[in-house]
Amino acid sequence: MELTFNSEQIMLADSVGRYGLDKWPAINRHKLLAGEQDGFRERWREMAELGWTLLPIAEDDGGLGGSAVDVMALAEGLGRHLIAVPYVTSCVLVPALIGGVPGGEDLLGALGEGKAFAAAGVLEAEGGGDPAWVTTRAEKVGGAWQLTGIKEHVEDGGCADAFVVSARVEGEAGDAEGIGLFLVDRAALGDGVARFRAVDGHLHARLTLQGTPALALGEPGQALPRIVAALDRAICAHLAEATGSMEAATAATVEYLKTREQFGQRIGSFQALQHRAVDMTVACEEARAITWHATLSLDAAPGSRQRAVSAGKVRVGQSGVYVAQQAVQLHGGVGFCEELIVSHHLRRQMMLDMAMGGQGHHLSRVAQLSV
Amino acid sequence: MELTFNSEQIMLADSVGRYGLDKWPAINRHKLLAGEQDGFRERWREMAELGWTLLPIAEDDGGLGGSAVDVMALAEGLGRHLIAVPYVTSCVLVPALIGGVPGGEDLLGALGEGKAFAAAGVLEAEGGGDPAWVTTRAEKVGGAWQLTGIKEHVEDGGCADAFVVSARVEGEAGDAEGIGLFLVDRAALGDGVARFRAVDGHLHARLTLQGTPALALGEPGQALPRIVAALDRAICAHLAEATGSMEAATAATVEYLKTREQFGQRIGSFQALQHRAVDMTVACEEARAITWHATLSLDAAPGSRQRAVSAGKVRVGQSGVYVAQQAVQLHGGVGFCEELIVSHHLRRQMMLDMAMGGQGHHLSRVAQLSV
Amino acid sequence: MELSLDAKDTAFRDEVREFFSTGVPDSWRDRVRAGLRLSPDELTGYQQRLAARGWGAPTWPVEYGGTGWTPTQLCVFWSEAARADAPHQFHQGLELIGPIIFSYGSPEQKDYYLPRIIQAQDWWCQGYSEPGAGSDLASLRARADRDGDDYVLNGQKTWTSYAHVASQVFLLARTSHEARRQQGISLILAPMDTPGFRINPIATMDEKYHTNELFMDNARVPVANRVGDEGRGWEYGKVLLDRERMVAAANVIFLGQIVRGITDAARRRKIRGRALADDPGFAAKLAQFTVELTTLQAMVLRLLDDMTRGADSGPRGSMVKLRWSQLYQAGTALWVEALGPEAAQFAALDGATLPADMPAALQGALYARVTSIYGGSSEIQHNIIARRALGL
Amino acid sequence: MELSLDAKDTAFRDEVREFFSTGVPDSWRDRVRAGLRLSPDELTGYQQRLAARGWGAPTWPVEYGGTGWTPTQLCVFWSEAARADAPHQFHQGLELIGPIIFSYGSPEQKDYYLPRIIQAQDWWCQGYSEPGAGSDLASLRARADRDGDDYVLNGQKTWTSYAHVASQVFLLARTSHEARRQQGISLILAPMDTPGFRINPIATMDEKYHTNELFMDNARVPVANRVGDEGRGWEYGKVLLDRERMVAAANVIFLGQIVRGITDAARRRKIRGRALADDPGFAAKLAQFTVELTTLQAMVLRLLDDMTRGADSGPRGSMVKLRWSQLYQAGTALWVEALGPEAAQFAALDGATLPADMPAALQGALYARVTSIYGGSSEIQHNIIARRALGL
Repeated sequence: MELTFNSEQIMLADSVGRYGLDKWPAINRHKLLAGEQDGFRERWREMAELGWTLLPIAEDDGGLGGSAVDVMALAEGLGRHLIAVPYVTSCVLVPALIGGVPGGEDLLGALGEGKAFAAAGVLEAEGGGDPAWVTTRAEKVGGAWQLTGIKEHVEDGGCADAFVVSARVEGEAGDAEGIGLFLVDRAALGDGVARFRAVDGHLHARLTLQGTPALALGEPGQALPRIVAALDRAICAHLAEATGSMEAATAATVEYLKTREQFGQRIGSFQALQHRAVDMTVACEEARAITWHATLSLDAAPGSRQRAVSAGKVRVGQSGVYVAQQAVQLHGGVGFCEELIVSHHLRRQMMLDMAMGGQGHHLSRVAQLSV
Repeated sequence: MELTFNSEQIMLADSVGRYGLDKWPAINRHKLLAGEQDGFRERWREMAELGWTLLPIAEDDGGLGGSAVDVMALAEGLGRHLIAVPYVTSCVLVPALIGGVPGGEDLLGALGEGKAFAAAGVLEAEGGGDPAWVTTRAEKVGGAWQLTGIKEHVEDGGCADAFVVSARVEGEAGDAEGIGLFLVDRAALGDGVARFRAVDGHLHARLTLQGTPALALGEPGQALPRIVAALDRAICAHLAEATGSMEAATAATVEYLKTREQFGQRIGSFQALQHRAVDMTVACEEARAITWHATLSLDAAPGSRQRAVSAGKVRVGQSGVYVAQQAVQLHGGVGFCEELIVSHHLRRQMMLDMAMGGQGHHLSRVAQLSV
Repeated sequence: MELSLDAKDTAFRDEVREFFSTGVPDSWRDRVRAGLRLSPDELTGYQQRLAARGWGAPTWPVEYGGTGWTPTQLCVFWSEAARADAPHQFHQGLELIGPIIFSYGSPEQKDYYLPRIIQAQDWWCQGYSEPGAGSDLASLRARADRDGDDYVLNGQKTWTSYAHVASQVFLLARTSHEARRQQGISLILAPMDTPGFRINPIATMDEKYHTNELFMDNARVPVANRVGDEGRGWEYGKVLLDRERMVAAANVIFLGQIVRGITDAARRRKIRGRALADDPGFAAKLAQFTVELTTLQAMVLRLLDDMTRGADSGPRGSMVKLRWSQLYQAGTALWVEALGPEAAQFAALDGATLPADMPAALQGALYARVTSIYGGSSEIQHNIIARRALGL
Repeated sequence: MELSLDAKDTAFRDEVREFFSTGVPDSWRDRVRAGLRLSPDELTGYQQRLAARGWGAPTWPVEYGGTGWTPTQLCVFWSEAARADAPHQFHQGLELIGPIIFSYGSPEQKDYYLPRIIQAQDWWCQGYSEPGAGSDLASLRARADRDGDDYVLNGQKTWTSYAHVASQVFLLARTSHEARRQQGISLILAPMDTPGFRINPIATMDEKYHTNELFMDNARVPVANRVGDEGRGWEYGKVLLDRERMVAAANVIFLGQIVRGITDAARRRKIRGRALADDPGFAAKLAQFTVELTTLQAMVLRLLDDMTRGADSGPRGSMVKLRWSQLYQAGTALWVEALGPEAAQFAALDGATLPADMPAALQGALYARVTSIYGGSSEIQHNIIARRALGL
C-alpha cells in the first residue's frame, strides 16, 4: 500500500504548479477564456514541450509510459489551476482507446507531440453513461468503413482535429458484442460538427455522422472492454483534477475567512463558518482518498476496477460540487463573480460531475457490482 | 384559508397540555413505561372521561364528531407530552374504518367510552405500505366468515381487545377489488396473537389467523377506498403528534443551550449550535405547515388528499427524526439517557416514521400522483 | 399551488386565468421556469400590460394605485401567473422603494414617483451595499454632504443590480457621523443620469449581466430627493421587513414553475429506451423535491393567513427565504441532471443550435447560487432566527 | 475491505482467515454487524482465545506482549475478523490505559497490569468525565488528597462504561490546584472493589446496560497506583492521540460488516413479490452507503500508510472518527428501513419470537447516536480540525 507521491511525482506536481501560476493565473482567467475558441493551442504546445502530452502514452506507442499515479499528480495540478485544456480527453482517454492498436499510430504521435487534439465519441445520449449503448452504425462500403449516427455530446470535441468514435457492426444498442472503434478525421465530418462552449471554458461538440468515412482501429466487434477500461482511466484523471480544484477552492476560502471582516471581526472567527470550512476540508480528504483508491484499482480485475472507479465518480462528484458551492457561499457576493477564481472552480466541478456518466449511472454500476 | 386553531381547539390543546404535565410528567416516564404492559388502561379511562375518546367518532356513530383539525389539536398534545396510549389507532383509525358500517356499533361504543382498545390489521408485511396487498383470505363456512393469513405488524395491537382486519374474498394481492373488513375478537385469536413492545412504549402484535371466526363489516369486496381514507386520516393524527413532539424536543434543547455551560460559557453562545437550533426550528415549522396542509386536504378528492397526506408523511418523517436526533446530539451524553425526555422523543419519532407506510412507500405514492 | 377557494375567489381566479390565457410569449417559458429574470424590455412591457389592466401594483393599497387585493387574491394572482409561465414583476420599484415612498415620502414624492413605478416609466435600482459593507450594512461609508439645497454624494456602491438600465436609484448615505453606526444615514433618491455617477459592470458566473458597481464622485442631488428625515434612513428600511413576507411568498409560488421544467426535460430524455421520468430513481428525487416544495408552499399559506389576520409572522419570513433559496438550488440542479451531459453545451458556436431549455436550466442553476447570498445570506438568516425566535 | 497484498501479507491473511474459520458463534453475528458490543463474558472469552494464539494485543509492541504487527497486518487482521463476524476487542484496557502504562508506568506497574490486560484477567473502565466536565475535561473536580502513602479520592465520575463488570478503573483527579486548569491533575489506577467506591447505573435509550456514575467517598488507594508524575496526568493522555488513529481505523474496518446485515435483510424482505434488495430505490441508497463506506475505508488506508511511514496524519484521525459515526448512524438506519415496520417489534412479550436481527439493528441504530457524542463530539471534532488544520 503506497498512497503518497514518489519524488518524481512530487517534482511533476511542482512543475505543473509553477506552470499554472505562470500561464493560468487566476487574475487573467477571464481574458484567457474570452480570447480562446480553439482549445488554447499555444498553451498546448507549451505543455507538450514539458513532456506532459507524452506522459500517459505507453512506451510501446512512443510515449513516456507514465503510471496512473503519474497522471494523477499532473491532473491534480490541472484542477488546482483550472487549466482548461482538453488534456484528459486528448492525452488520457484517446491514447487509452487507441494505444497499441493498428491504425492509431499517427494520431498518437501527433497527440504526444502536442500537434493535435483528439476527442472520443464513445457515449451516446440515450445510453445514460453506458458505452454499450451504441446506435451508430458502421458499414463496409467498397472495402471502406462508413459511419452513420449521432454522438450528441463529445467531451472536448469542439477543438478536436480527430475523433475516435464507437460504432456498431452488429447487434442492438446495449449489446456488449459488435462494437468497434473508428478514427474519423475532422475534415471528413464537414458541417457534421456542431460546436458548443461550456461554462468552464471547454469546447464540446455534437457529431452527426452520415455515411462518414472512417478508419477501423483493429478488427471491429470486441471493443467494449477497451472502451470501458479507457473511460475508467480517464475518469480517474478527472477525479484527480477535481480533487486539485477542490483543494484550491478550499484554500482560497480559508484564506478569505482569515482576511475578510464583517461586524468588526474576521469572519473566520464565526464558528458556523469555521465548521463549514471543516466540512469542506473533510470533503477534500474524501475526494483525495477515493481518488487514490480508484486510481490504484485501474490495473485490478474489471469488476473491482469498475466498482472503485464508479465509487470515486459518485463521491467526488458529490463532494466536489459541495465544496465549490460552499466556496462561493462563504465568499458571499464576490464568490459569484467572474473575477474571483472560486466561481470558476464551481463551474468546472459541475461539468466534471456530468462528464463521462453522471452520478446516477455510476451509482447503479456500483449497485450492480455489489450484488 | 384558515390555518390557526379556533378558540375551542385552543382550549382542547390547553386541556391536553395540562393533562400531559399532570399524568405523563417526563420525570416519571421511565417508571410509567416500565410498569405498564396492558396499554395504560387507567390513563385511558381518564382520557375517556375528558371526552377525548369520543372526539373523532362521528355524531351519527354516537361520538362528538370532532373535525380533523380538532383531532390535530389533541394529537399535538399527545406528541408534546409523549402520551403513549394507542389513541390514534383506537380512536382515529378504527372509527374511520368502521364508523357507519353495520356490525361495528358495539365496538365503537366501547371505544368511545374508553372501555376497550382496538387495532387495525390493514397492512401486510409484503405490501410495503400498500393496503391493496391483502393475502389474508376470508371464506364463508356455514354462513359465518373465517379468516386465514398473517398480519405481521399490527400497530398498537399488543393491547387491543378487538381487531379490524382486512381480508380478501376474491382476487389476488394488489387487486383493488375483493377486499373486505372484518371484526375479530381478541379471544377468538387465542394464541394467534404474539405481542411485542416497541422502544416508544407502544405495544404491537403479530396476528396469525387460521380459520379464525370473524364478523364482516358491511358487504365484503369494496373496502379498499375506505381503508385508504382511514389510513390517511390516522396518518394526519400521527403528523400532528410528531409535530408536537418535535416542538417539545426543540424547546427542551433551546432551554438546555441557555443553561448548560462548557469552557466557561453557555453553550448556546456557540454559533454552530445556534444555527443547528435554527435548523431544528425550521424543521418544526415545515412539519407544522405540511401537517395543516395534509389535514385540511382530508376532505378533498382522493388524489389530492393522498398526495398531500403522503407529502406530509415523507416530510414529517424526515424532519421529525432529524429534530429528535439533533436534540439528543445537542444534549450530549445526557441526551442519550432514559432519564431525559429528549431520547424518548427520538424513539417516538423513529417509530412514527415507520408506522402506516414508511417514507419509501409514501414517496412513491407522491411520484405516482404527480405524473 | 393547490388552493381551496370560496366562490368569490374562484371567480377572481377565473378572471386572472382569462387574463393570462394570452399575452405570454412561448419564448419566456424556459427562462421564467428557471427563475431567470426576463430582459428589462420584456419586463417593462409586461408591467405596462398589467398596469393597463389596473393590476400594476398587486401588493399596494388602492389609494396609491394598487389593487388592494387580499392575501388570498395575491396568492391566486401569483399562482395563475406562474401557471401561465408569466414572470414575477420586477421588484425594485414595486416592493423595495415604492412602499417606503408611500409610507414616508412627501406628497410631491408620492405624486411623482408612484405612478411612474406602476406605469414602468421608471426602472429603479438599489444603492445599499458597499464593498466593505455586505452583510454588515451599518458599516457603510458613502457620504452625502449638505451644500446649500443639494447633497453632494461621494463613495462607492456595489451589487447595484440593473443600474445599467435604471432611470433612478435609491441609496443610503451618511449625512452625519454618529456614535451608533446605524444613525446619521439618510435615504436619497437620484436620477441615474446625475453627473458624477459612473457605473462599472460586474461580470457574474451565470454569464448574465445583472449587476454593477456604482461610483459617486461629487454627484449633486437636491435635498428634496431625501425621503423622510435626515439621518433616519436606516429606520425606513423596517417597513420592508413586513413586506419581505410577500416577496418571499411570491418567490415560492413562482418556484412551482420549475417542476414543469424538470418534468418536461425528464419526459423528453430517453435512457436505454425509457423516459427518464419513468426511472424510479429519478422519479423518487423529483417526488422528494415536490414534497419539499409542497411543504414550503404550505409555509407560505401560513404567512398569507397571518397577513389576513394582521398577525406577526415572527421569523417565518426568514425561514421561507432560507428554504426557497435551498429549493431553487435543488430544483435547478435536478433540471440540469434531467438534461444530461448535453447541458454542458452552454453556448452554441458557429451558428449551431440548442434546445430552448438548455442554457436556461444551467444558467438558472448558476444564478441560484446567489440567492442564498443576497438579501441576507443563509448564514445571516440563521443568526436572525437564532436571536429573534430562540433568544440565543 | 479490499486490500492489495504482497505474498507475505497474503500468507498472513490466510493464517488469520484460518484462525477465524472456527470459534465465532452464529449468535454473535447480528450484534457484531450492528456495532453492538458483545457481553463481557463473550468478549473475555474471545480475548483469552486471542491471547492463547499470541494475538492478544495486536497493536502493542512485542516487548509488552504485543504482536508488533505492521499497519498492513493490523488491517488484514481486523478485516478478517470483520469478515468472520468476530468483534472488535474491548478497547479500554488494550487501547486506553495499556499504552499509557507501557509508556509512563513504573516497571512494577508494567509487570503487573500489562499481562493481565492481554489475558483478560482485568476488565478496565475509565474515570475521566464528570457531570460538569463533559467536552471540557479540564474543568474536572474530583480530588485525590495525599494522606501518607495513600491518596484519598472524593468526587463523582460519570459515563464510566462497564464499571459494573470492571475490576480496575483508571481515573483523573486533582492532586493540587494550579492556575492552569490542566495542571495539578494526576492519573490514578484503582481496583473497583476499593471501599468508598459506589456505582449507580445510567439507563440509556438503547436499553443496553453499558454505563454508570461512579461515586468516590473517601476512597483510599496507594500512591504507588499513580501513573507517572504527580500533577502531570493530563499530559499522559497525549500518547493516546496518536493511537486514536488505530481505534478509528479499526472501527471503520469493522463497520464493513453492517453491509452484510443490511443486504441480508433486504434480500429476505419481499415487497409486492420482489426482494427489497432488487428495488432500484433501495439499491441506490445502499449503493450510496457503500460508496461512502469505500471512501472512508480509503481514508483509513491513508492513515495506515502514514503509520507505516511514521508520518503524522494531522487531523485526519478526527475526520475518520467524524465520518465513521455518521456512516454508522446511516448504516443502522438503512438496516432498520430494510427490516420494515416489524422493526418496531423491539422486545417480544409472553414468549413470542423475533428474527435474530430485529432487536440488533434497531438497538444498533439507537446506540449509534452516542458515537457522535462520545470521545469528542462531532462539534468538538469540528473545532479541533478548524484550529489544528485550518488555523481558524
